[in-house]
Amino acid sequence: MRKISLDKLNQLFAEIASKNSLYIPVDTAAGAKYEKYDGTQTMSDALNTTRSAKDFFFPQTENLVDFKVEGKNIEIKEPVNEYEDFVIFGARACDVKSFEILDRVFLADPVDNFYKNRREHGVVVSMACTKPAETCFCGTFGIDAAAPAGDIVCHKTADAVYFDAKTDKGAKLLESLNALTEDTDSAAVDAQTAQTREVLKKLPLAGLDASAFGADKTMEFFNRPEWQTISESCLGCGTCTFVCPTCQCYDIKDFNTGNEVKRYRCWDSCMYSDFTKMAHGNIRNSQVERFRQRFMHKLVYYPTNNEGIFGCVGCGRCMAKCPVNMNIVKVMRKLGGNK
Amino acid sequence: MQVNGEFKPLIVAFCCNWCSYAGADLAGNNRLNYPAEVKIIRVPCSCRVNPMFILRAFQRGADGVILCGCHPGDCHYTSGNYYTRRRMALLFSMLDYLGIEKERTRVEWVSAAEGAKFAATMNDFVEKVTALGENKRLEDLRCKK
Amino acid sequence: MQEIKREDLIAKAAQLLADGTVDRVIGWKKGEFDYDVTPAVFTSKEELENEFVWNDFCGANFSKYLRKEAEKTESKAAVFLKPCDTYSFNQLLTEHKFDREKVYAVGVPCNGMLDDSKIKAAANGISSVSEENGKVAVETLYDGKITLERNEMLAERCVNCKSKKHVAYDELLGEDGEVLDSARFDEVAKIEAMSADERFAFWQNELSRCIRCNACRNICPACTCEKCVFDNPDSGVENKAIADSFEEKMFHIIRAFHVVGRCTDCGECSRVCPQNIPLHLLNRKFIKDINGFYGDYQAGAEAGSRAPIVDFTKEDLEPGEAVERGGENA
Amino acid sequence: MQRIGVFVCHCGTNIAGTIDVKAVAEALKNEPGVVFSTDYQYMCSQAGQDIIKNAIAEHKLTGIVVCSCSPRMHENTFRKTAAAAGLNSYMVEIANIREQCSWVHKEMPVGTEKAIILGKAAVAKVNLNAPLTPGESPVTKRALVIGGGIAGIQTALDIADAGFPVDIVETKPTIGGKMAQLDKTFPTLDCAACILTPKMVEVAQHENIRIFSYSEVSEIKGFVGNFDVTIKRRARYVKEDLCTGCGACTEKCPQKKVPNEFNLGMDNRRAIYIPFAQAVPKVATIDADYCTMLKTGKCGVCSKVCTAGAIDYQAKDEFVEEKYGAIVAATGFNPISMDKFDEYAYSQSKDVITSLEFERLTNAAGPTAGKLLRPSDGEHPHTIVFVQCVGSRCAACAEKGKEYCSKICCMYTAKHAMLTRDKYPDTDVYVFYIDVRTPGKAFDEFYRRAVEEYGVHYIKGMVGKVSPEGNKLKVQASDLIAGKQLHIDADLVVLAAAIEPDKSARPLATMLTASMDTNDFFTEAHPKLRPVESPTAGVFLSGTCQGPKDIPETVSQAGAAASKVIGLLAKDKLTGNPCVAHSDENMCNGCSTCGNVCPYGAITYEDKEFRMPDRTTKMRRIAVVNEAVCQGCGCCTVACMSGAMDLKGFMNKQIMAEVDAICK
Repeated sequence: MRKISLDKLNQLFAEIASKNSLYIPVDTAAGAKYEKYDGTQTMSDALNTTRSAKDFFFPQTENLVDFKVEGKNIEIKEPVNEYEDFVIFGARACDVKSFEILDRVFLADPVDNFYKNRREHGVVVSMACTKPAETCFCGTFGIDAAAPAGDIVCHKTADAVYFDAKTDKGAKLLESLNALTEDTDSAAVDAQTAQTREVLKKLPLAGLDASAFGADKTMEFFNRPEWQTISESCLGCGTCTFVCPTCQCYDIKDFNTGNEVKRYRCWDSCMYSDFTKMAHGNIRNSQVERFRQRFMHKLVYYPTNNEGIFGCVGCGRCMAKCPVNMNIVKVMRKLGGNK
Repeated sequence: MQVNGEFKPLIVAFCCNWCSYAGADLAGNNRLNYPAEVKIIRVPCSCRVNPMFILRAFQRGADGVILCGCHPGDCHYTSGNYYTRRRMALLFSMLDYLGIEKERTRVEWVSAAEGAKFAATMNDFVEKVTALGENKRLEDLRCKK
Repeated sequence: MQEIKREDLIAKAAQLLADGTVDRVIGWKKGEFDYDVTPAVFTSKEELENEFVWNDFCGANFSKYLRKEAEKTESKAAVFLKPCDTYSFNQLLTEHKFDREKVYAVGVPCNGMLDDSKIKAAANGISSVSEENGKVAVETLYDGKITLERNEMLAERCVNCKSKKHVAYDELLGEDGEVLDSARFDEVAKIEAMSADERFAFWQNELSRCIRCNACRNICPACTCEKCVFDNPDSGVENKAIADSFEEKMFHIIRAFHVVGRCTDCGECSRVCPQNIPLHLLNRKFIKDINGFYGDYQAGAEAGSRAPIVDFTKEDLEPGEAVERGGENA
Repeated sequence: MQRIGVFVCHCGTNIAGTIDVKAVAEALKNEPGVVFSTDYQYMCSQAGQDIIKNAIAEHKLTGIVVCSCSPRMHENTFRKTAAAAGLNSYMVEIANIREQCSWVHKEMPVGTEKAIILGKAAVAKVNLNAPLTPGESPVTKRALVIGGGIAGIQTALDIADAGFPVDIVETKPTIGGKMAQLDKTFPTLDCAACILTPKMVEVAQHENIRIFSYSEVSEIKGFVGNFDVTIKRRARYVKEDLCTGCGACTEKCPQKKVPNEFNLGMDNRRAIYIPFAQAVPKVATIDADYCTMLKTGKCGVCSKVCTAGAIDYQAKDEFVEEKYGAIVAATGFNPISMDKFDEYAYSQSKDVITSLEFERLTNAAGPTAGKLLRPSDGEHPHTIVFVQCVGSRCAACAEKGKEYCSKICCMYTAKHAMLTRDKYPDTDVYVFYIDVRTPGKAFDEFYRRAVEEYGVHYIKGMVGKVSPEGNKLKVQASDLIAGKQLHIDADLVVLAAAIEPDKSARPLATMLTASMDTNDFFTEAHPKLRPVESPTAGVFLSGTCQGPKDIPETVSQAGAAASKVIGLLAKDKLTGNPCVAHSDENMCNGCSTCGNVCPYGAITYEDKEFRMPDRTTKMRRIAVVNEAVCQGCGCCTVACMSGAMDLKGFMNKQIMAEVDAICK
């Protein structure tokens, strides 16, 4: 385990940024967000960024291929796929877990090369939480906010940041910073972890239990009458899906610039009425079906296809951002017998 | 657009069929020159012009958009240009509010008898837009050549 | 703190259900936290007593639910309307968006609603929010109890409340208020006073955060299209995500333009924006311009009124003059 | 995918002189959809048109682009060419490379480059064109004229003479209107009745004309060629078909104290009455407000004296429904009320009268049998003051009067002054005016005669105050030219009251969806080029309902309106302009914004049941465009937020494709 005193943290950032693109969470008037480190910013202490960290590997829009139309010929232009190495600093346990959930979709056969490429070029430096919010419920899905995963795991105390490399990629990066960091034992980290775990137990959503849901429960939940009432308030916007770190649906569209056609993909939302629209029309014609889809996917379908792992990481963004405060916790309470 | 190192603006002019398009024809009949950068699109009435068309033109690379219609009171459809006037007053004011250069958009009333006014208007508009340079604030980078 | 008590609203709703005036009531339902309130439909007194909530966080505008409920059955639904909600209510009537006969509107006075994001910015780990001597008392997980000034926690639209007067209702609980002389255009004037470069930079910064989640559109009482142009592949402007910074401007200009003369300035767009984009400043610019160019007009103040964008006078100012005036038309 | 042919015209050297036409044809070959591209010296010539026709057949073209002169020049020519070759005429687009290119740009490379771009835009548009067929609707060959004054009479006579049936609806018991109340007419001073009543008789006797007097229009539905109108025939309690107009009842009626509106209340009539001797129809009418029988059930004198048995106290309002192909509004005018002009003491003295009252006072059939006598004491007035512009040109006092000039007052006042001086040379006549406006044939000469031959005192200046004192009217006025105040002791003051549209015009305009200006005058379709048509197709304007007019002008406008109606009724079918608005009912949300901006009232709304994707049904309000009424301006397409409303021939997609092609 390595440590660096807080006052030298910016030196460390500068060092990383000199070799890779470094992204750190920065406070803005509109909440914390990841920004490319340019030597001027200081790291945010906010619990989490407004948008999730999935953008690094699965950006909202991404060009796939261009077609150049010249007279009556069409030339196909493959996109350039060389991404620079980059480092994400300060991802929380929930967001780090979301990468694993996305990996299971994008890296499974057929592999999504765009995602894979970004994933291989990115180093995730996670940050343990110390002050989780009332909307946090990562524990429900077995995530330990005090001990996140990641290539390097950090703990920030009052005066220092502690680093623990968990992967080869992480070890390599950490080693390159040895000149700035010093070796240390884990006493301070252990103390903080223990303290955080006490806090986690007292969170209002600490008792939220997902065990009623999980793999192979489709028939148990699909036709439950409660979907009708809880979906009533849903406006059908895409806020929950777009702030969600694990939502992975996208649409592929063509944009004709007049000179060429750009084929790109962009996030889509199962809450939208034209989601998965096909020649015959839509699959899910009412908002109740669309609403059910989203939560069934997180709580039942995803676990069914992924050894019981839930498709939610309990980051609480949807709770904070839903225009009408309808969210997965309310769904779990209503359908899963949670009180 | 840069032509031989010189900036040549791209201007889209929407002209109503009854007055301004005829005014542009009259400019032609009288051989009154104006820059070839001006490309005219014929619409039945200035009120047919949707703000979306104007934004579309900027997106696709126009540097200026001008709307020409019958003089107020002379609309072939009696009141179309009155609506145009309100719509464009509000739209242009909004574009200005967003920091888009106000010289890039214009509404001008040109009658079928005003060939000279049409040419003069276009000359002036092209000059103003040329002075502004390329449209950077409402451009779509994907549409750049 | 609201003048009218939760119990009064429940009693009114229960009475309307009991006497058969309505068979359901659109109201607010309590959630996980004190600030967590969801619009919901109540059909029984028990439901009301258990789950109905009326507090400083009942900001949501019911327009979308009102339309949905009015279409459902032949029987009437009751709806609680704050003063600002009644403007949306009238505007919907103007556009024939629901059958007035299917709705029983109960006006409720409002003292302004709190903005939970302001409270969250001031307090970490909120376990409860309550009212204490006119102040907002927040119990937190980390810092014990924090007391906040209520005025400072008010939502922006409530700070600049345009009217405490109900412009439509079947029945009013409590006292009606007055149309207020609000300072709601001050922010707009501030932006107008900037240089064009500053304005561009300001909006570029704001709009670049847009994630095109459509929350602003889907909550907007005025957005009532069967198919939005931005969802319609045939419209020529359809887009699902912002693939270029042009599109964020396109989306927001057109969105605001489509509600010109129809936007009641309810402020829901800004409230729901997950990226905190001050969308109301676009709508208010149009409202301010309309007032300045064509005379004061408040959408929704009167059902059936004709919006200035679909009206004209022969002496209207020219677009060139409008732009030259910039912010000086107030 | 279209198969498009491109035809580039040289127009001699008009185009080819500054544009490399071969290069244009060559460049456009590669555009999407283009399968054939050529150039020719004169595309509009027979040989040029043959090239187009042959290419359409040979290359199975589905659309063509002609790069040539302005579409305002030859679009129709090429549309016909296409139609002759079996191609829908609306699959033709013109790229204007002459007026808007070769003639305004001098350098060949510049002109050529622009011509190619304009050609590309036209190709882009044709790619999205769809064949359009103009709609057809039948024409009901009957006209309705609303108002039976001189305007309505003239219009009806002209239409009827052309062989079409016409109905006149008149609210009064007789036709004739204001002109029937006038004494003499300027500038020739022939008597109004002498020239009007023969026309009224002609109307009564015309086999193609029906008169619905004492009636009003209560409902209008439909559109040009196909109006459905409901006419309310008010109960007159006299059977029109039986009444002979003998007048026995009007002499015997015991109720003698009914103010006679025909004489503007200056004398009385009976409760059963015929407005004047030459009334048409000459049928008595019972005034229900005054008839003792109708009010109390006790009297019945008229019934007893009527030998024809025409009296019917049980009569009720009746409704007649009729179909019309065209409607003419001829609702006329009224002098404005003098209530707000108390400075002239109209309400205080009987001797302050309006000009129309003056007409009755000098009319042989009037209350004084044509002798000019003071209403107060029946004495002959020796000093008369005429006040011009009472309520006209009243810009500063819009609350009280009208901003416009009433146009007729200068002339009729000159007439009144002249006639007075002619008949009663011992009378001093003063006319106070702002300006004397006498444009018109022989008008200024007429006014000059009043001043020069008849010695009328014309004084530039306004009357400030009239105060009744004893049997005199003290008139306080300013003489602007002499720059002094005048005090005149007058015996009679005559006010030239402004005229305003009849109050029935506003509700009628609403029924007709015809537009009005702020003064409630009907708006014409075009102020210069279509002055007798309303913007609403099939609705025409006759007389003062469109704006102040004198009799000659009214009659000529009435004739013009009639000729427009005849032109319409002469057609068996109306062929519309196919470039009309169309609302996609699946996208329309019925918000009614489009209807607000439609200048023609072409948009109506209806509830329609829709099948929803989730197998439910839903009633939804949607807009429906009447293609026979829509003129294709496209205003509604922009008002429509959802884009449900689009304009055929100028669709959103087509215009955007042109934009794209130009900006490429």
